[in-house]
Amino acid sequence: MATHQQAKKQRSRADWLLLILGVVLGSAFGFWITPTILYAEKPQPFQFDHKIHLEQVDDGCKSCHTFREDGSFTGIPDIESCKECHSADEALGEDPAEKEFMKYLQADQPIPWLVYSRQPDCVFFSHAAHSENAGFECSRCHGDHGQSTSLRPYEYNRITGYSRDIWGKGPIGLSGPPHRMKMDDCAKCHRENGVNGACFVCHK
Amino acid sequence: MLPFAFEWHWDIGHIIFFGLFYGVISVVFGTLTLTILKTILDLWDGVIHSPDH
Amino acid sequence: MRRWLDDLPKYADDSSWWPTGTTRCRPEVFLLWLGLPLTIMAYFTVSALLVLVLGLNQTNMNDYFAFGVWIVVDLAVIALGAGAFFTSFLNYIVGKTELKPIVNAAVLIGFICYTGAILMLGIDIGQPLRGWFGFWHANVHSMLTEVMFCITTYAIVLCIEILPTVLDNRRIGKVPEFGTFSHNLHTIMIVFAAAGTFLSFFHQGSLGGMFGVLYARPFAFRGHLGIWPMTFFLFIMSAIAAGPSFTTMCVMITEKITGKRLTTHKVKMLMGKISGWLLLVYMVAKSADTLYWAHFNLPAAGVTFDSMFHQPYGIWLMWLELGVCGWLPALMLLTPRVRESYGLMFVAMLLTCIGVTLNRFIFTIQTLALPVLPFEKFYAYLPTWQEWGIASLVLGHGLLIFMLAYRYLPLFPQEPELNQQ
Amino acid sequence: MDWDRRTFVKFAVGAVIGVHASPLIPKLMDDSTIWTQNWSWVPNPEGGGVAYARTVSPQTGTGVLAKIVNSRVAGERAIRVEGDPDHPLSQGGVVPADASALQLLYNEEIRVTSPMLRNRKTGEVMRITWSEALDQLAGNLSELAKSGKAHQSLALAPDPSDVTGRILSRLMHSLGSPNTAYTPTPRETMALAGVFMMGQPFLGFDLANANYVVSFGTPLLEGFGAPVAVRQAYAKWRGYPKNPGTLVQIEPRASVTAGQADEWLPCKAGSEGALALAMCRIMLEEGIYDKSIESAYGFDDMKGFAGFKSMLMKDYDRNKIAKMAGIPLAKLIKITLAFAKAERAVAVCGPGNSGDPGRMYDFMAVLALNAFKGNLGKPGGVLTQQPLPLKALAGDIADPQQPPLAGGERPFNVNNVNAMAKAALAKKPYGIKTLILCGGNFVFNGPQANVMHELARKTPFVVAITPYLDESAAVADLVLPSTHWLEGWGDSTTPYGSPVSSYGVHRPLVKAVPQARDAGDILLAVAQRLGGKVAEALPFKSTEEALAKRSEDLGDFEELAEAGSWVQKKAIYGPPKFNTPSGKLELFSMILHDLCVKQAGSADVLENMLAYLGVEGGAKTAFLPHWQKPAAWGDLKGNKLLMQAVPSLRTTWGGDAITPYMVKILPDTMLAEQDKLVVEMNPITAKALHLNDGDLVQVESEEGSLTAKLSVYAGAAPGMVFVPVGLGHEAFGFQVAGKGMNFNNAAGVTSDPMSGMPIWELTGVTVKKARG
Amino acid sequence: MWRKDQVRYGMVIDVDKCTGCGACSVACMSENNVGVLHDETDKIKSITWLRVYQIDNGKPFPDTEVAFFPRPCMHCQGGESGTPGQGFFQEDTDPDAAHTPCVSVCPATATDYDDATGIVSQIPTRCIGCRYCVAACPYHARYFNWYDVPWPKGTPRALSPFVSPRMRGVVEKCTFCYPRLQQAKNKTFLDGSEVGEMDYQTACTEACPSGAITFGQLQDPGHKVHKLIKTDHAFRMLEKLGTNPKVYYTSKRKWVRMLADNHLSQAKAAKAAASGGH
Repeated sequence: MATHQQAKKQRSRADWLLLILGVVLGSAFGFWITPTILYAEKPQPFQFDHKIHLEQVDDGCKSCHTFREDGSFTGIPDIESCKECHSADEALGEDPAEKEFMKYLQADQPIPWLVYSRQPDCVFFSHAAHSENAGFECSRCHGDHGQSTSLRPYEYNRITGYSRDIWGKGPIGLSGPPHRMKMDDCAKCHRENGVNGACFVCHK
Repeated sequence: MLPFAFEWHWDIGHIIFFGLFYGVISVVFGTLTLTILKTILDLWDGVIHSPDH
Repeated sequence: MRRWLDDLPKYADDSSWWPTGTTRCRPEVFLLWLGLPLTIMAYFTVSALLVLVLGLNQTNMNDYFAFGVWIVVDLAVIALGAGAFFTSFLNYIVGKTELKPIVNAAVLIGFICYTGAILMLGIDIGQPLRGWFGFWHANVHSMLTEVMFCITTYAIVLCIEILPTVLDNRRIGKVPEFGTFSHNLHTIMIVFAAAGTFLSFFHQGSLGGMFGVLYARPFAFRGHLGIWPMTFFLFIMSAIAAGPSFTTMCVMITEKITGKRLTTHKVKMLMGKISGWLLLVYMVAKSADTLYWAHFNLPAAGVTFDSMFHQPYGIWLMWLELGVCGWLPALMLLTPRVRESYGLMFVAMLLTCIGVTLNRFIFTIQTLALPVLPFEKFYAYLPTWQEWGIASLVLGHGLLIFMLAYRYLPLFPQEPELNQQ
Repeated sequence: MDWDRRTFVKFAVGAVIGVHASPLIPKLMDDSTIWTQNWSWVPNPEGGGVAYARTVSPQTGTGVLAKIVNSRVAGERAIRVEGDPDHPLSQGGVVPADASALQLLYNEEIRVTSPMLRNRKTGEVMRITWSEALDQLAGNLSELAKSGKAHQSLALAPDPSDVTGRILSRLMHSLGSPNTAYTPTPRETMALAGVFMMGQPFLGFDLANANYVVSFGTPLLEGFGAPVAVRQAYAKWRGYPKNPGTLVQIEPRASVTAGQADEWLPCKAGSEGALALAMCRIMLEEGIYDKSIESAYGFDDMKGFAGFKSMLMKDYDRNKIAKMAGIPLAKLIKITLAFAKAERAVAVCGPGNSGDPGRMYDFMAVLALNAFKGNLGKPGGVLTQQPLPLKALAGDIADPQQPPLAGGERPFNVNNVNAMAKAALAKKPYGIKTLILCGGNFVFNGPQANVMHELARKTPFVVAITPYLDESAAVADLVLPSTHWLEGWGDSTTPYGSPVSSYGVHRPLVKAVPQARDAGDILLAVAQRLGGKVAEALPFKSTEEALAKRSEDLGDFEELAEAGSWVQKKAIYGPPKFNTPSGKLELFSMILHDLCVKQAGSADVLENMLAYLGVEGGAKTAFLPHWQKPAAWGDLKGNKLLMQAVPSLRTTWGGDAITPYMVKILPDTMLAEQDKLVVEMNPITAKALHLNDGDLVQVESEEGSLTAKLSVYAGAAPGMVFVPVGLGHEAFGFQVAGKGMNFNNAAGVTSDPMSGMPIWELTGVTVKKARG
Repeated sequence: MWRKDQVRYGMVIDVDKCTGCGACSVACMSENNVGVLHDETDKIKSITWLRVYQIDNGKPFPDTEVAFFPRPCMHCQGGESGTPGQGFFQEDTDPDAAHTPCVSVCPATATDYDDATGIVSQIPTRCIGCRYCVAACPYHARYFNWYDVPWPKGTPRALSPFVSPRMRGVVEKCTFCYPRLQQAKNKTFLDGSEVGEMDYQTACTEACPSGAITFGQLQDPGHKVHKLIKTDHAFRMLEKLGTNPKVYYTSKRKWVRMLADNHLSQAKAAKAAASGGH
């Protein structure tokens, strides 16, 4: 039933090491290529310094990122809000970004900001529920974005079109807010706080 | 499918269903892995079988 | 160039791959035969592309007939493929080693049926790319979840079960890794047979449960035993009754086409007997269930037995299923003289298989055709050519796999012995 | 170590396992799945702040709220039209046409996006600038005027009472053309009947306060008057545990109204007026009528003329009429008694099911019945509306010298677009050179669509001022994009039948087509270009300015525009003021009599004239409320059937086209098998004609024919065929075009006896199996 | 009938007031971004979250009567326990356990029964399109997207940002305008008020010109629906099946009430009894 050959045996053992080498190299390749082929970068229209702005206002983030009367959240302020401090006639500083900004101001055009934390269309997210009702700090989900002095490039997934901030920076997509804003992260917090877990609470 | 998925509840339904599922999966893949390992060991030791014998 | 052409017969000569001690037709004849499944597969491919690219509007399914011919075929082939698990169960676990000569074929047919069904289900769902949600975000209360988990897992088990037969090919088996692996698998096969039996048992049942739990559909809804509706058990019983019949039928058809004897008639008779007894038990249960349904379930829903049948899905379908394709083959298969006759046994087995297919058709299509709202209309359903194309996948890929397997794999251990000249 | 095939295979297998151990495969799988959740071809509407703006839909005169989203990037857009809870005619309710108006507003495939010039020979369409377009139109009109042929132009608009209608009429008049016509409405018929009997043109029904309502063929629930208000009144008649109000419907088909009514009297189509008079007679005989009617002018015999009472006693025997109308006498008596005894009963007349303006003598008969009940000016009865305090746009304009195309032979002015079109086609008294289609899509809505189409085809220069690439735009040489009512300025006046008067102003809320201009603005710009008398007659820069002038007496214009509407505060209860020569209610109309006599000149001629006007029975009854046999009854020879339309709020009557959502919710008893019109017939009639349910049939009238699928319906009167109206557009995009056929292509339009209004309630048709 | 301590949103539709105009249906579609296909006459492929069925009493001329059944999703709670012979479905012994026909069958948890509102959800982005729920629903309230919606150029501008448009290959259905509840709640978070009865009304309820639809919390005695469902003219569709729906109808007409459920077996039994008497 069994045959026994020394040469064959020798070769066989070396072969198995090769298989393991294959596993290691294949896996390394996979880890390296995943973010490279999946994500692309887009520049923001111009630079923006959250920190400087935050220092100028009284009411923190809510000075510009306001709620409407009906409880909905404005998100990124419109150009009218900018005009409350900035004038179309005269720049306030010397920053080249401001020159760019002046163009929009003068043309009265909305600035095509790319939103890092833009959730898919099927998501209903109530800022009022989180920041007003539950009293969360903005930074709980958005991190120290408000303290940043410049805007990092906006990365998006080539296949899905969503911002990379949603799936997370790491190659295997673990972690949680502010580094990741997936459904699992919403669910985790909801579950911990005993919030109703029905689908419609977060989906529309 | 995994306990940290949103839909997971530690209720009797999940425990039975996934208990059985993971049980079967473990048995099947466990046995398969064992067989593969045994084959590798057999070959390492030079024990070779072929169907015609 | 010239030499290459001259050498062609040498290249094409695949006789060293044939199972030991058997002969097969010439390669060019075989190629000709392959044309049939390949044509069917081409038809399938065109249909599948249309459905995947343009959507399910390519079918005649609609919000009434949410399930169509695909589900019917899925349910039917899964029932008919039950021969695999039940023969393995009898062979490996009960220890009925008389079935050994047919178990390889049974497993292969199971493999064909299950892989075909899974492929078709992948096309049937509206968002195939999201199919894995059924696993990842599983709802454990859904019978369909159970079906998805069990079918997939069982398909894996079937792959493992079929593996030794593939590795036992005369040439492949000579590779020391494969030969040894195959040998080791053989020795542990009982574990896989047990796992397969467990999984099959549950998904055959949950396929029945899928309809039996539809409590807002009086035609399908059945009373419960534990957490399972009666259809759960009825589907298991009908599947294990029809499975052996279907396996034997396939073997018989192969014998007729190849002109070779592949198993002894005794093995077939045993399969027939098993099928017959199981069918009898099933028919008793099914008849009792039907009576209970007609007398208790339906009146509770405010409907009557007569109101369940509209042409073209008239009451004739029920008589055909229960009588001609139910009781009749059961009694036939239990008659030794019928089993002794090659032709009569074939007819009885064919009726059995038709019966179980009809049962799946009735549960799928007729359930949906019946309006539950009193003021709703009754609709009928006819599949489009695209739907037929995809439904024919099982036939195409089944033929292809079976032809290749028959040619190259030692499916029938008795063949060399029975065909010695 | 040797590298052979087997070693390489092992390495490759290892690599495959390795790749699978990395996140690559699951990530690709996950992302391809997320891709299916964010397909680029599925729209992704941008959010923003929500605001509501009040306005009034000119289609229904009902107040609505436009829900407007202001997105940071996409800007303002309307996402919904809802009912206005604060508008008395809406109270939050809305009809399908208004609720889906945005589907027409925003559909760039069906909107006219810039002025266009069409080459008639080649069919080629050229986009031109506004200034070129206005020059074209002004040039054409001024040429006509210069050559003394100003009268050879005809302008059509949907509404004579709205600002666009007023501007158009002034433009044409000052240019020298007497030919302006409008979509005929029951408001005009009611005004005639009201003036002749009460000296009051603005009458309405206090449905909300009535508890017994008898409707004479009026499709109350299918889109009558202000449809939302009528429904709210209807809802008041329904309650728990007993219905506070009773609805009696008299009509030949188990329509929505008849099917929902407490009593349905399936009368022979066209006999409704006779039934109203038979009810008067029963009340008279039973002595259960309001005694003050006895003092009405013409109740008793007068010198030379028989009175109303004598006429009733002579012609309206209960047995005879019940038999003629095909109604069981007992039921008629039961209804009459209940009507007479009810606390607040009202009899309603109005447009027929086919949407025509109604028969004037029927209206008079119903008014007489209401007078017999004594409900004039009472809660739940017939009320006079406060006339809308609107100002004329400017001083009077001298009448053009030439007589109008049609209607000049009548004793009073009448708006008969069909007669005008036919006269123009026959060149009697003259043909036309220029046709201005200012909204209303007359080429589709007709009333006789094929006549309008022929007229457009034969007129040398056709202008369509329309928001849509509709059937009228398709035949026009010059197409000018006007605004949708959510985009521009305009107004609307009291809907038919309303107990209180109302005025609605709509203003630009959103912009869907940047090039579109208000129809009024277009006409004003043309007037400016024409200069002289015309420019003087229209001293406004914009429709907005004209509206401000028009509504001066309604308070601050900006407030009015913001509020969207002005509605008469309180209904006028109390004895009505009769502005008749006798100062009383006139059952014998002296106004009508005098007008006729004046026109005729002598008694002999009077009889001839009445005969010419189609009034049967001559002067003996011509000035009394009486019943005229419908002209279509005369057609019923052989196996002819009477065709009547099936109106529905899921389709439209004139005005804007049916919207995609309305098409979507059409039942398969109106539209089937993707594009087939469905007509209804009683099973007995179908059997007699050897037709089966589902057959494809040909419905043929003298005017045209329809191919349709037959639906056998037990609720349809025998001897008739019922055809949905408002379907069969050739324009309006893939969701609307080509679905069904246009009822108005087969409707036979005749002139109402005496009033001369176009009517098309009933048409004699043959129905046979369609070949093929 | 409904536990006092559980919020259960429900609807009462007065069939006698309904005039079948379709305003509710259209308002629903414009609220929820429902599309229009090339052919909408094929009703079994056409998506109408709120479909208005026209029914008649089946009598010949001139006794024909007509009524309309607007049919949204019934938001069944299911699990209404019955005794053998009376109820059809007797699975749950716990009367509060939700056993919605469509929810329990979904393999991918794309639909659930919200215990805080009693509303049955449907999440199209989770749906794999197996259509098992469509088969499970006896009211035909669930619709599959057989086609990608062909939005004519420009019309996406009229889409509501509060409801996500669906892609082909998924199931959708009436949500009782849940996003409206979300908007109403948003406001309460800011001003600390409560969501009142009139703060959360569905699009169909608002649009109905004859006020035939009433919406509110079934269990709350202060809400109109609570009183309406107690009248003896109130009924639900297919009550015998034990789906325990939260949409009620009222009608004074007996034939309308009869048409809401199957009574064939009783009719047959009555006939048998009648003929047996002779």
